[in-house]
Amino acid sequence: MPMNSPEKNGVGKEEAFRPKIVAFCCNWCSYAGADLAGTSRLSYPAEVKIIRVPCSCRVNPTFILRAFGRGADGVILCGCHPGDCHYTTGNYYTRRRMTLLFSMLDYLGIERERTRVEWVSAAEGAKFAETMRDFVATVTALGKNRRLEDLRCRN
Amino acid sequence: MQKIGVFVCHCGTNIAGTVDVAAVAEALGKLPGVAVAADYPYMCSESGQKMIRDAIREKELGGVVICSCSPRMHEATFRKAAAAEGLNPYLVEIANIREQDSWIHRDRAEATEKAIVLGKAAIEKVKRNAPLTAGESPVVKRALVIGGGIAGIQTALDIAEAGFPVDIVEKEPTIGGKMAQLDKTFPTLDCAACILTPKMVECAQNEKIRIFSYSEVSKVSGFVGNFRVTIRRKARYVDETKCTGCGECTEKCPQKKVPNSFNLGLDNRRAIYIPFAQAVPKVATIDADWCNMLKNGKCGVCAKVCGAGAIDYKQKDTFIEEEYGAIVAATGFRPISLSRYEEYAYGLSRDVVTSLELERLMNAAGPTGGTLLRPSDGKHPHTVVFVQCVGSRCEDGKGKSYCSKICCMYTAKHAMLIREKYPDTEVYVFTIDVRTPGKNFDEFYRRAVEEYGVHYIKGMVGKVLPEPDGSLTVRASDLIANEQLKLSADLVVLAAAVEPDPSARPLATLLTASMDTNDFFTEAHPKLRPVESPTAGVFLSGACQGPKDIPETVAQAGAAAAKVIGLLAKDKLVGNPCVAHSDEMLCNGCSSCEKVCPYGAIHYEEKEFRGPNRTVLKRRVAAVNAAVCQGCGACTVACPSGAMDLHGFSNSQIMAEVDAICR
Amino acid sequence: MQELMKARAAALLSEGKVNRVLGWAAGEFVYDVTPTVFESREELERDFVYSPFCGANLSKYLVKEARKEGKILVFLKPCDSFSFAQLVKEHRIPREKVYAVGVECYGKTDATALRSLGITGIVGAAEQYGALTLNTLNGERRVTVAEAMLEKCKSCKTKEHRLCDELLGEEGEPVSDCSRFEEVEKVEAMTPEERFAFFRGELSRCIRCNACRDVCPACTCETCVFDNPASGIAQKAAADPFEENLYHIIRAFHVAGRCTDCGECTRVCPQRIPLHLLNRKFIKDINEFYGPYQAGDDPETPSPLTDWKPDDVEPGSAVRKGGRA
Amino acid sequence: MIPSKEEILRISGVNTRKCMKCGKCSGTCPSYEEMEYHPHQFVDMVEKGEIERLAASPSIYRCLSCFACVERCPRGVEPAKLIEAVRLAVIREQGKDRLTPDDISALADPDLPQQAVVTAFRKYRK
Repeated sequence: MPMNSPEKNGVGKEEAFRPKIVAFCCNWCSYAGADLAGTSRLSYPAEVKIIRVPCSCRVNPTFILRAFGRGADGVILCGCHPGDCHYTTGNYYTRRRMTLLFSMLDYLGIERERTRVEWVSAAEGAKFAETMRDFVATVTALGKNRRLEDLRCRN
Repeated sequence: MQKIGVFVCHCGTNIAGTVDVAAVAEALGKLPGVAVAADYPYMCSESGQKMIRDAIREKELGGVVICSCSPRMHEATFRKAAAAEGLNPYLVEIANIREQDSWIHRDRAEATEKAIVLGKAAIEKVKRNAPLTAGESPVVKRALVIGGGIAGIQTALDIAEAGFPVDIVEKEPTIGGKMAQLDKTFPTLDCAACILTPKMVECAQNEKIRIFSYSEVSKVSGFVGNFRVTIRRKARYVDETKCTGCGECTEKCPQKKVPNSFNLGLDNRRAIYIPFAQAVPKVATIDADWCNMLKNGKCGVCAKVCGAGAIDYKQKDTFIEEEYGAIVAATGFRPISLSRYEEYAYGLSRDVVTSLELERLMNAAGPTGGTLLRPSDGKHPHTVVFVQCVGSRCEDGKGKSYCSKICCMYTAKHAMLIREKYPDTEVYVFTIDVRTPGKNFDEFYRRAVEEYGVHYIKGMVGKVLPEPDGSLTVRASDLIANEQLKLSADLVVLAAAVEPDPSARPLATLLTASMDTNDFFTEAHPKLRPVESPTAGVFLSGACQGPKDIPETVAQAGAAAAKVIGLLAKDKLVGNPCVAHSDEMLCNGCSSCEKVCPYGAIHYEEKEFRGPNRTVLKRRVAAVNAAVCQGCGACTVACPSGAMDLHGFSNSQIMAEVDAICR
Repeated sequence: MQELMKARAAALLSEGKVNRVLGWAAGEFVYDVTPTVFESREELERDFVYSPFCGANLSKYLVKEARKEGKILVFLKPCDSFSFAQLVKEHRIPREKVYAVGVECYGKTDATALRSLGITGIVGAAEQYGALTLNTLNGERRVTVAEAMLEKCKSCKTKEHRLCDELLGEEGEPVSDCSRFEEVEKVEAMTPEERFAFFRGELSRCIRCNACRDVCPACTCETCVFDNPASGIAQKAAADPFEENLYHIIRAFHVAGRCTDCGECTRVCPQRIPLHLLNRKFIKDINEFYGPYQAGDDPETPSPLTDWKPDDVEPGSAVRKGGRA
Repeated sequence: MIPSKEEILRISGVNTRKCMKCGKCSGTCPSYEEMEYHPHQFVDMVEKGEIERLAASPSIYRCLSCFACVERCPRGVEPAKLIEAVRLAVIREQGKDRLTPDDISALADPDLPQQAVVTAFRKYRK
């Protein structure tokens, strides 16, 4: 079967496509920002599922690749703003690691819009919700992630 | 298989209003390993907690998942409940189905589905949780303050006041620091010595405080609560216990040509000296670079005149080792060297001085006895020009990019004092901006202008030219008048930028405390933890953290003391058990983790391992000090071999969560 | 050169300065050269070679060898010496256990490339002044070294050594016109679809033999994450198609900031996958984002991934800058 | 054609936004009295895009290119390079040479170092 046949990638049933989004949030800023979005009743799509990590620097590129491998359509990583890290320097390392990882994914031809790093402080509930809405919309528009699953598909 | 209990909270209608809690409990109850799944209106209530505790006991649960509000809200509550029933508190996980689900979604089916996924992820995580016990370490109830300026003095006094012993290590022969050199203080104009020296005396008399003057910290090991510090007591060739501070030796010493460092070289002192009259400890010190006896064995006058027999030419550096629970860095600042600012003729003319030198020239105990005289000819200056921002706010590679903060105010003070004492003297101040945020600061500056008639000119001095007649030609711009001014001045005072004392950098290395690019100590959090270093147990006091005036320094010194007291008041430190740990079988010893650790919590050990054929292999492996680690996890990703993992947020736990969400 | 090296090795052995020599040994075929530890003058005399086919980087073997009793002599080509220096920097090799001798190198030969030039049945090879003389069963053939160079030598970055105790032959200079990023730039210039297709074509050939990892001087982990069941990503054979991709990205990421661009991965890949394109992409990104960095260049400069600046580029804008598509 | 602000910034390589308006450049300028617009004003006017006024002012020929302002600027702004850029932009225009060979004999006096003439010639004509 040709890979891009409509039946397979679900074109025509676009409204039925609900992406799976994994959001890694640091405990001190972004997770609290997500909580604030909740407390302020700022809605964002239910497709986003948050995993709490102590610091964005805890996120191993493996986790992101794993998520894609297991069928995630988008992965977003949120941490404190550079300079505001609870652990002083954690997010600076995150920034370098993710810069290189995302650049590599882009290099391999994987849609760069599926990965994102966003700095969200504990006070930015509105930004958190807005970011998630935007990210879900972007990933939804891209459709199902197949590039990371199908790279070795021979036909 | 581990038995897991799942408890779904209604939170009244907060959750149950949007999430079908019964359906969530039912769905999660069917998952492998789940022994019990229930829902309840308020899980955090007494009866809700009892429900959890009963289930733990009756079903012998090995893990608990609570689907409720944010863990930031009630994680501690539920952990405590589990612990009360003998279940390790770290076998409790929270699925946040309120803030991150029911409160943000309106579609009931969607919200219920998400709650189930979040519950699943928490169940998969808790299955991989390990029971964790927070490590405990005793606290040595003694503090070390490094630096004996006003910051160190205040911190030490406050700590001692709370009943804890404190040691002050000061590299100079006396405590007092920069403040001891000042004349008056802004904005009240009371004399620095009058308010500082009582504090110095208090330090000396307080039995909780020991002063190690003329000493330096040479080695630091250990961690918060348990530092082991080696202090080098430099040889001062005078027995501190015998010296009475009578000063007989300092009068009789024949070596009279030693530049007086306390007066910034504006006059001379003897080779044996007491820096100033109110020095603490009031003990003489021999300057080995100048003492004839020490240099070539020809003199010995001081030993002859000393009635107490305190002189000891054979004294050597001694080392003492002491344990401390907390360390305070109070290393202070100094003015930058102006040797690279040739345009201001500093070093070319003796009548171009720094502000700190002016303090000495105006101080009653200074080289001129408090009368303002030109260093070159000892005459009264009739025109004094102040130049602001010399080396501050500079990106020319010669100065500092930051604002030194104190110069605007002390210059206003100097200008005012000169105008008050010598009304016939014209005072010009060249400024870029006048920065006066602080209580009564702007009023003070305005008084200088309005009451004392100091001429403030917006513009910078471009060049100072020493003239053959001894005067100084100052070329400057007056930006408001759009003119270039040429003034003939008798004295030019440069407000040199301040920089951290050079002893701070090696100290930071000893303490594994981080510094910024300007060598100021970094705070644990710039807003919320301004007096703590990221390195646990190390606190910051005064200008070593950034430029500060006296009130600010004293405030910060007190704040640092409060933090130290809070630490020392504890008998034991209970650590955060969610710390990194290294699997030494996997560790390569490559140092990647060590380099990213902001706390210096990782060190390396040579360990013996069993090699093939009964051989013993020595390998370098990382070890984490759980008392110092704060659990950020930076090391876990830096580690290429996966040897480094984080308790409570392990690789397998996070990946299980990822799997549960994605599948 | 070979005789010079042999003599020097024998001398150091007999002086007792070292008790073993890590070098290359002749194999069944002249182009089949194997890294070997020699323990005696006799072994050296019999097997030691330094021929145009000595492309293998010996530095990685030192991790295990340097743990043994006594000091070991190693011969390092310029590119190998960077790997050695990097391993010393990472404390993987105790410097005092190794006597490093730098040897000159003007590019090593790829037997496969010779074959594609129609040169087979090689029984002997000699290199002089950039010319390669090959004795074959069908007579003598001559090519230039450049014509049949190993992939990694085509983009040689320097002929200068690092961290050696002595040098045999002449010390070279950095290659001023090194264009090692050209291939990466070519891929970057493609559209995402083309890039995806390109890498699918390349990486799908991977048979997970692990040769790239096993030869890589940056991959010296005591236990590789791919061999550790606890890591969650361990497996020899791919469980699903994505695994190949995962393996190569993770491998490239793990050596990012530590890879010296020695090119061994590509040299040993039995499927001829240009694996260096991944590592070199990271190197290029690091150079562009964080300033020029060469792993193994000096012992002090922190690796870019264990360092940071407050104004580092943001991941989003970085990709836009690097991707160009 | 008077070049745009961007053009001047590009030619000079100066970032006028770094200026903190301290006036040290003008405080140090030996040619200050000769100038209609002073070094700090140059920076400010370029920043505001008032290139035309600058180009028309004789001030651009009064600058000695002594680079004292460049040397002393605490922020590394380099005002002299801006002046140089504007002057260049002007004399590059057709027929706008400031100095022609015919002018020289009138200027030359025995005390004037020959180097000054050569320098002026290089600075003031295309």
